[in-house]
Amino acid sequence: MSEPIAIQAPQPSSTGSSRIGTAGFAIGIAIVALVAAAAVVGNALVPQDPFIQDLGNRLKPPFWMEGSQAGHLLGTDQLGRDYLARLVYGARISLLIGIMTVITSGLIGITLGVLGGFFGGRVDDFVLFAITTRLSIPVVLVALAVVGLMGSGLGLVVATLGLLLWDRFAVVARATTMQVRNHDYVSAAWCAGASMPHILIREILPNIASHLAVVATLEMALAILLEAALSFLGLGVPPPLPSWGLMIAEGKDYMFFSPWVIMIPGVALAVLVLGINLVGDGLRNLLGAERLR
Amino acid sequence: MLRLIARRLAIGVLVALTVMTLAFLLTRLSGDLAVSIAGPSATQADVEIVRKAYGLDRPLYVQFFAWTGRAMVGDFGQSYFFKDSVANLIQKRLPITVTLGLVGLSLALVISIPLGILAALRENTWVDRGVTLFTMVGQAVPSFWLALILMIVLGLQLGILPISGTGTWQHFVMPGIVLAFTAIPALTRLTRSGMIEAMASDYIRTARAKGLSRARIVFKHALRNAAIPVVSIAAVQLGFMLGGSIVIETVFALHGVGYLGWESIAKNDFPVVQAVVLVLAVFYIGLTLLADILNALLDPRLRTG
Amino acid sequence: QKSVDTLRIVMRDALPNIDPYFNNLRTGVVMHHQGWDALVYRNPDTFKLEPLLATEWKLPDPTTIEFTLRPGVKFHDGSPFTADDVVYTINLVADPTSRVSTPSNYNWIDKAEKTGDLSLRVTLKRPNPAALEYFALVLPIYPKAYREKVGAEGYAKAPIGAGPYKMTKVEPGVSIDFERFEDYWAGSPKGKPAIKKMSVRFVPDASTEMTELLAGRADWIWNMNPDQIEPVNRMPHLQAVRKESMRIGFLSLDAGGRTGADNPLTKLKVRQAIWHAIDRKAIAEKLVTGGSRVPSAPCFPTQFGCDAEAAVAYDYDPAKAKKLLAEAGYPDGFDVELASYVLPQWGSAVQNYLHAVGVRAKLNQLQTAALIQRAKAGELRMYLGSWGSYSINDVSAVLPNYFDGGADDYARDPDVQKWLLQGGSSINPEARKEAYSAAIKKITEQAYWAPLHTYVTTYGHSKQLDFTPYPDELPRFYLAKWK
Amino acid sequence: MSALLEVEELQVSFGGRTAAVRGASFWVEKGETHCLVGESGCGKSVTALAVMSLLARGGQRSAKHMSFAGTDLTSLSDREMARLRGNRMAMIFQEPMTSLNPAFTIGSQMAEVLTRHKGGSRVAALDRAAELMGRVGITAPGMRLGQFPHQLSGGLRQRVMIAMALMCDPELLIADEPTTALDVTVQAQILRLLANLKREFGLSILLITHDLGIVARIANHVSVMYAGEVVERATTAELFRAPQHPYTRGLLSCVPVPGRVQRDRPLGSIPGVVPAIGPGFAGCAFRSRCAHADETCEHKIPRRQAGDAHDYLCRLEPDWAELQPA
Amino acid sequence: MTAAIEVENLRCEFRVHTGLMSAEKRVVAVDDVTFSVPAGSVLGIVGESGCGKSTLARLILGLLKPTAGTVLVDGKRLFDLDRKARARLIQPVFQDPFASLNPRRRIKDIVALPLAAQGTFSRGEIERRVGGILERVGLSAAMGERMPAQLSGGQRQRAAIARALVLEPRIVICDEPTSALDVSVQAQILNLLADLRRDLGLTYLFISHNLAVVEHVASEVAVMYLGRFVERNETDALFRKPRHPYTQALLESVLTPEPGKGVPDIGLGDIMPDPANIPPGCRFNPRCRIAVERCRHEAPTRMVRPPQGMVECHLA
Ligand SMILES: Nc1ncnc2c1ncn2[C@@H]1O[C@H](COP(=O)(O)OP(=O)(O)OP(=O)(O)O)[C@@H](O)[C@H]1O
Ligand SMILES: Nc1ncnc2c1ncn2[C@@H]1O[C@H](COP(=O)(O)OP(=O)(O)OP(=O)(O)O)[C@@H](O)[C@H]1O
Ligand SMILES: [Mg+2]
Ligand SMILES: [Mg+2]
Ligand code: NI
Repeated sequence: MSEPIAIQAPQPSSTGSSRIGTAGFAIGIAIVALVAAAAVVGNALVPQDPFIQDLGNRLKPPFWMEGSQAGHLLGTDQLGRDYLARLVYGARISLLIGIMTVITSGLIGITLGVLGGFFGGRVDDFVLFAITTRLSIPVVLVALAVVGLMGSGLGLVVATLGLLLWDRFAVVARATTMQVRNHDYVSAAWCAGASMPHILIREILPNIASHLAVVATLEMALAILLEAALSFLGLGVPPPLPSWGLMIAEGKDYMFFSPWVIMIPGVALAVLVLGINLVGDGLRNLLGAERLR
Repeated sequence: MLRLIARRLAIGVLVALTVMTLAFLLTRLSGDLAVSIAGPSATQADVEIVRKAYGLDRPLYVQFFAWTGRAMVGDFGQSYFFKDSVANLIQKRLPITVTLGLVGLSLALVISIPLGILAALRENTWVDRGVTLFTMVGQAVPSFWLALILMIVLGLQLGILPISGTGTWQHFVMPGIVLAFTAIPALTRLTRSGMIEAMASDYIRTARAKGLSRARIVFKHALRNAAIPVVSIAAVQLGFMLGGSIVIETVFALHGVGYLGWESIAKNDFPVVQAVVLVLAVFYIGLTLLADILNALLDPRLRTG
Repeated sequence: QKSVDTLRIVMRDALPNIDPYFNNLRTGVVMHHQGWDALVYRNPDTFKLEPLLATEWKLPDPTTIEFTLRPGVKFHDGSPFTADDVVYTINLVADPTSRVSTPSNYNWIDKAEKTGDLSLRVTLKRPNPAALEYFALVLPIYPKAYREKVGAEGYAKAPIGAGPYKMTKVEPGVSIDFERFEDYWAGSPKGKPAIKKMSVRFVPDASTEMTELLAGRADWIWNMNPDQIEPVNRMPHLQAVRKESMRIGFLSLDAGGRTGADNPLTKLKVRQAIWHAIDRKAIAEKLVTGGSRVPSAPCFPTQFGCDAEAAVAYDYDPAKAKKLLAEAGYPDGFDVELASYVLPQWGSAVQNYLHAVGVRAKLNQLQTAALIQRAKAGELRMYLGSWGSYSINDVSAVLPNYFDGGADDYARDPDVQKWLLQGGSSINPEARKEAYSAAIKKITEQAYWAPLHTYVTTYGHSKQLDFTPYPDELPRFYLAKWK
Repeated sequence: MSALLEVEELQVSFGGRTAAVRGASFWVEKGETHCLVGESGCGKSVTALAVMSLLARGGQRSAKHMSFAGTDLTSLSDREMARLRGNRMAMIFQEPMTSLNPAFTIGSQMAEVLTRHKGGSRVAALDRAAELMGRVGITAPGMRLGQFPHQLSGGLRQRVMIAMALMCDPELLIADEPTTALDVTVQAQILRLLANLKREFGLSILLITHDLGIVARIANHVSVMYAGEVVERATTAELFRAPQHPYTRGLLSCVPVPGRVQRDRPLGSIPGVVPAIGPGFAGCAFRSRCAHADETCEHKIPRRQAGDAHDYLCRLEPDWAELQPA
Repeated sequence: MTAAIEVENLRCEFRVHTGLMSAEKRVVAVDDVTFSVPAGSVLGIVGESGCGKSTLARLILGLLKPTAGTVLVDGKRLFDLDRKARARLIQPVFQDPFASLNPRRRIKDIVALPLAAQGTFSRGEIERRVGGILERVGLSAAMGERMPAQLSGGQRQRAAIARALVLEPRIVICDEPTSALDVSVQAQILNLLADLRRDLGLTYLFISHNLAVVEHVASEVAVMYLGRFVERNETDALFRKPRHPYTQALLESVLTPEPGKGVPDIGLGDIMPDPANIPPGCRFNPRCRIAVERCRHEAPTRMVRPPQGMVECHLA
């Protein structure tokens, strides 16, 4: 038997892990909040315009290096545009891509996964087939092809990633739904005469939501990285929009002699993704979804 | 058993067919293929010539069936850009990508399994935290960026590794490391959680109650069980690596299928794009099947009823 | 690498097919000049045409050329070079169904006929004053017997020519290995190569290519970002050089009103204001650098017919520009889109100068192909581009492209069209000169199409290498040697 | 006292927060079956694991005195303890389904106990395993040795566990609810087997259960646990004849006895649930559910003697039920 | 008098994959089960783990479609009714009080679900009824505001019972309602169920593997073995005089708290029943002490002796 000795709220498995977990979680939230703040109000605070070029002031190093210039905290890029302003503007693009992709892919994946997991049989066969097919499609290549064929643009990148990255949502939603479906409370709701939408939305969804939240953070991080990779290859966000991946791509010609042009956006990208992953990890610990990959 | 494998194969073929259809439709996204092939300086007459020459004047379904039919027997047509048969091209370039994938996977396994075990055994200590942080950072670092940094540090400043190309085994080290980095976080975490789960399991308690030595408990009893998912995921991971090596191949000038795909996209070389998508998909399907079989071999619960 | 007598070349534009007629890349032209010989040689210093595989040629009438071929020349496989090979090559590429990659280079040829073992006659569809330039630059000769034996595909994999280097290994799109052809005919103006082996590798990424050079794993690269010249020169083992090329940067203005009949650029004074507004000299000397010049006529100065005297000069004079604008009815300037595919910093420089006089240009950086498409569709009021004339030293390789009334013509001037037609269909140099001068005068007077600066090709190579660049953007490795 | 296993004032806590065992004392004589009974979560398993030094990470134990055959268990190193485990003291667990390693054959899992502690060849160890499997009533042991755990039913697995525990002829067998997960018919078989083994091998058994039926049938001595304490100790006969602690009495009245059920009358029951015991808790842990509790129960409770080997933890005098009927 | 539940020749099969390398198996979980439960009585079902008790319960609840056979609830064919109507007739109480309450909803809402699903009750009415039933099962109104995780197992099971009864159904299917609970709590729940039945005139199908518990609540008991009812009788009669050797073994293996009696030898051998591999003849024969040759080949027929008794054994 496994009844707890007393009535108490479920607690994390051991004290140590929860402390680390919460510290990471807090750091993650701080990072994401900071980037979000930068995305929303950053360009109002940074006096420079991310698009204005100043050929006289090209490739000025950031403030901690010799030869830096007062007005440009993080220096300037190869066209003399203020790097801080571009970085801050890039945050907006990254977050926008991350969030929109998660929304699109989440809608597709969760719908498919929940339906397949709940109804089983033919429906599930179809969902499984869709997942397998999706998994066997090489994402980067197809995303590149779509963007390459239809012309680059922010909206198209979001749509493409959203349509491609739903697999993990579907897999997790399906697996957890299958577990939850076998719980007696679902049977009980069925026996109580509850309608199908009620069962799916009120009984199943809330109980798989924690797992899905973790997936959402993973997918968001992945989408941001993928956009950066596409932009790096020149088929993502079109210039002069300062996507971080594009900033690295544009800066790599200068990386030998002005290394900060790739260091700054690279670190920013890594820190944001790290922050999102930390949030995901924290969620996983908090919600006890450790078994998820 | 044979029936099940046959069933899986049938599903695999079905998936491949679907991917084929999607790949075909994908390349029609741009609208009029003939206009793209003819290039920007072509006249309307040129476009018409191209349309005829490439058979693009036939109804879509005819083109589709013609292509599928030939693709089934390994004939993917002629590359517009390379003026060579696509099958030839892929055959020449696949070994590079596969080598890269295998190097990446081996590196990933060699690094992630010990790390995962270490973290699991020292759960919640600074070692574990360090490993977790490492995997998280590894997950967060964009691979193209890591590639550039490695190139500068290992190739340029230290000068210990060749920078690009495929001449020797050393050429595969840097791309292998970058590629491994894409798989290490997942594999490490999987090993770690598998080990933690195994170490907390009833049968490990039994093993301890039997008075076995710690090494035997960890490396025989726990690892064997923790390794089962890792090993089977590894095959699938390889599939992802093959599909995800485009950026790495581009940066390191490895002329593998990933780069071929990217080049073909840039050059509107549709027969190659279609074929590369299809080949990567088939690879992935084959590897998942392999993963299932591996899994069954490793896990006695799946091997016998 | 001097130690193993191998020149390691890294280039970005991968060559999918080394067969000279089945790729349309500059890399391809560069390669076939190492491995193949053409009938005619153009001296890179003087731009004079000299004998190569043909010892002499005659032009009995405007549409006929008769060649006499050099005896005793061998292809790489040892087979002798004869008129059959030349006839085969010319007839093959002139055939519109042969699917060569740049048909416009050959569509003026009608056919070639053998007139002897070492002589032939080529008939043209129409007179082409630059015909011999084409023979020199883009008409390498195939070995007939070998190519017919192995077929087009086989030939692309193991090509054979009669040039100073032979191809030892070809991996399409990946690498090409060359080795000195020991039986290369003596006395060729190309000379016998000093370096024994040459390996060409294609690395798509510019920064990877640069790393290879910096790490000493490549001996020669080109077309690097000009911003890197100075730091590369600071490296002890490297050298970066620049050579002005025939390519010129230009600003196209919609004088013909293709984007709208009432647009400001249709007004002469506005166009003149723009010519006056841009400090072209500063752009050439401060931004492009490396010896870049401002061409006064809309063509490269050495080109035949590029008559600088005939051109009207516009000095940098913002005040005058403002005045002209006011006179044209735009005292407050106007807004306009400025599309560009040239280096962004150049584009924004032009943008800045225009802003200074009140022309509020919005810079729109586009991919080359995308811009060209829009330009041909007549959608661009103002754009920045570049033109390399296929390295052909004759204005007929540049002016007709932008003033013949075709898709790229934003001037739509019937006079200019007429003069260009005259210059293009005559083979009398004087008559041609006259026609072109008239055209140049009208073009500059009307300020249709502003040449901004000449281009400068950048090369980076090992200090051990003695390499001379030439203005025709054709690196000649057979002339290079180790120091 | 010359008991085989002596445990005095055992305390176990997890991360300083939960006091799982709060001063439990009991002893197991040579050759007897001692039962530890109590409600779920009262600390039975933790006690057994503490004795075997098998507590999960984060569990801390301390004891005034804890010895096995004269050896002080609290001062043994991990290595020395490991040498004892599986060799002289063995343990079997509640969940036969998960207690065997799914990745190895029965044979290899059994053989390694013997080779680890006694050395010898694998073949000899397998022979011994086969022999013991026969002894615990497994037919065709040769075949079973080559099988994997998932191919065996729960009852068989529990028998394998028992056989494995016996590989080195231990002196003490600790069995933590060995039959809870099994069907009644199988339970009877396993218990019978344990009883027989005790007789044949002179084995001492510490049996943990929450089923008073089992206690009654096979125990010599019983310790009743409640919320981390041993609240009553007695010989089996004595306990069932004259239970003293109100909790023991309540427990006995809850159990429906087949054939003796009065269907129209409600079953006896103990109201409430086991309380959460934090650090610093004093007094009787049962007082919140006890009909006889008064304010003195909040203070330290005396341990009272009710006979030779019968004591209990309560303010009430022995035979209080007769003195003041509930 | 119409029976509350009438089951005829009910059969349920599952197809299961056990692994990639092994073929699909067919598990017969419920095999030709026929019985009826008169209104107001309690049928107890006992049997070993995996013998098909829960499957039978799910079939009767309409959670599973039978492979063959019919289920009549209150004289109506279950599958002819819509789920709202079914809900008013028959409700379940499940084994695991942790899994049977949605952890993300308040107790009040969980209990109110059957009412809300009917769609015919006003808010006030729902509130009133939920308050009433919570009180009836011994939970305070404050408990209604809590989440399931904040309740003990016994309290949760009370909440589950409240949910089952809030629509005032005629029949309640209890699938091992106390086997996850401790003895002391088990007694509380059993008493509650008995009270409710008496007060509300309910019919129970009561599943358990604990014979003593079944004896306490059931008026009639059926013994299940490998998907079949092997014996059925009035509770007293069955416990007094079991006729099937399996029933006998079951009864013998119950350990009453009587010191000194020792553990009985029931002699069933170590062959375990496997629903995927049912032996020919009498399905109990491999474990049967008294099996004869005939038992190995010939399945025994159902012998019904009035008034209620039924047994499937050649030798009974
Ligand atoms: N690893 C652990 N970490 C924290 N608390 C634990 C741990 N193991 C046990 N506990 C706590 O110790 C107390 C006693 O648990 P124990 O397992 O000994 O109970 P039990 O009497 O064996 O119950 P059951 O009959 O359910 O097996 C419980 O409150 C439990 O929550
Ligand atoms: N959904 C299912 N798919 C496949 N097999 C099933 C399914 N549900 C039950 N079974 C099988 O049917 C048989 C009967 O299961 P059931 O749950 O009815 O047994 P039970 O008597 O309730 O057992 P327990 O006492 O353990 O609850 C078992 O062998 C089980 O494995
Ligand atoms: Mg326990
Ligand atoms: Mg059940
Ligand atoms: Ni228990």
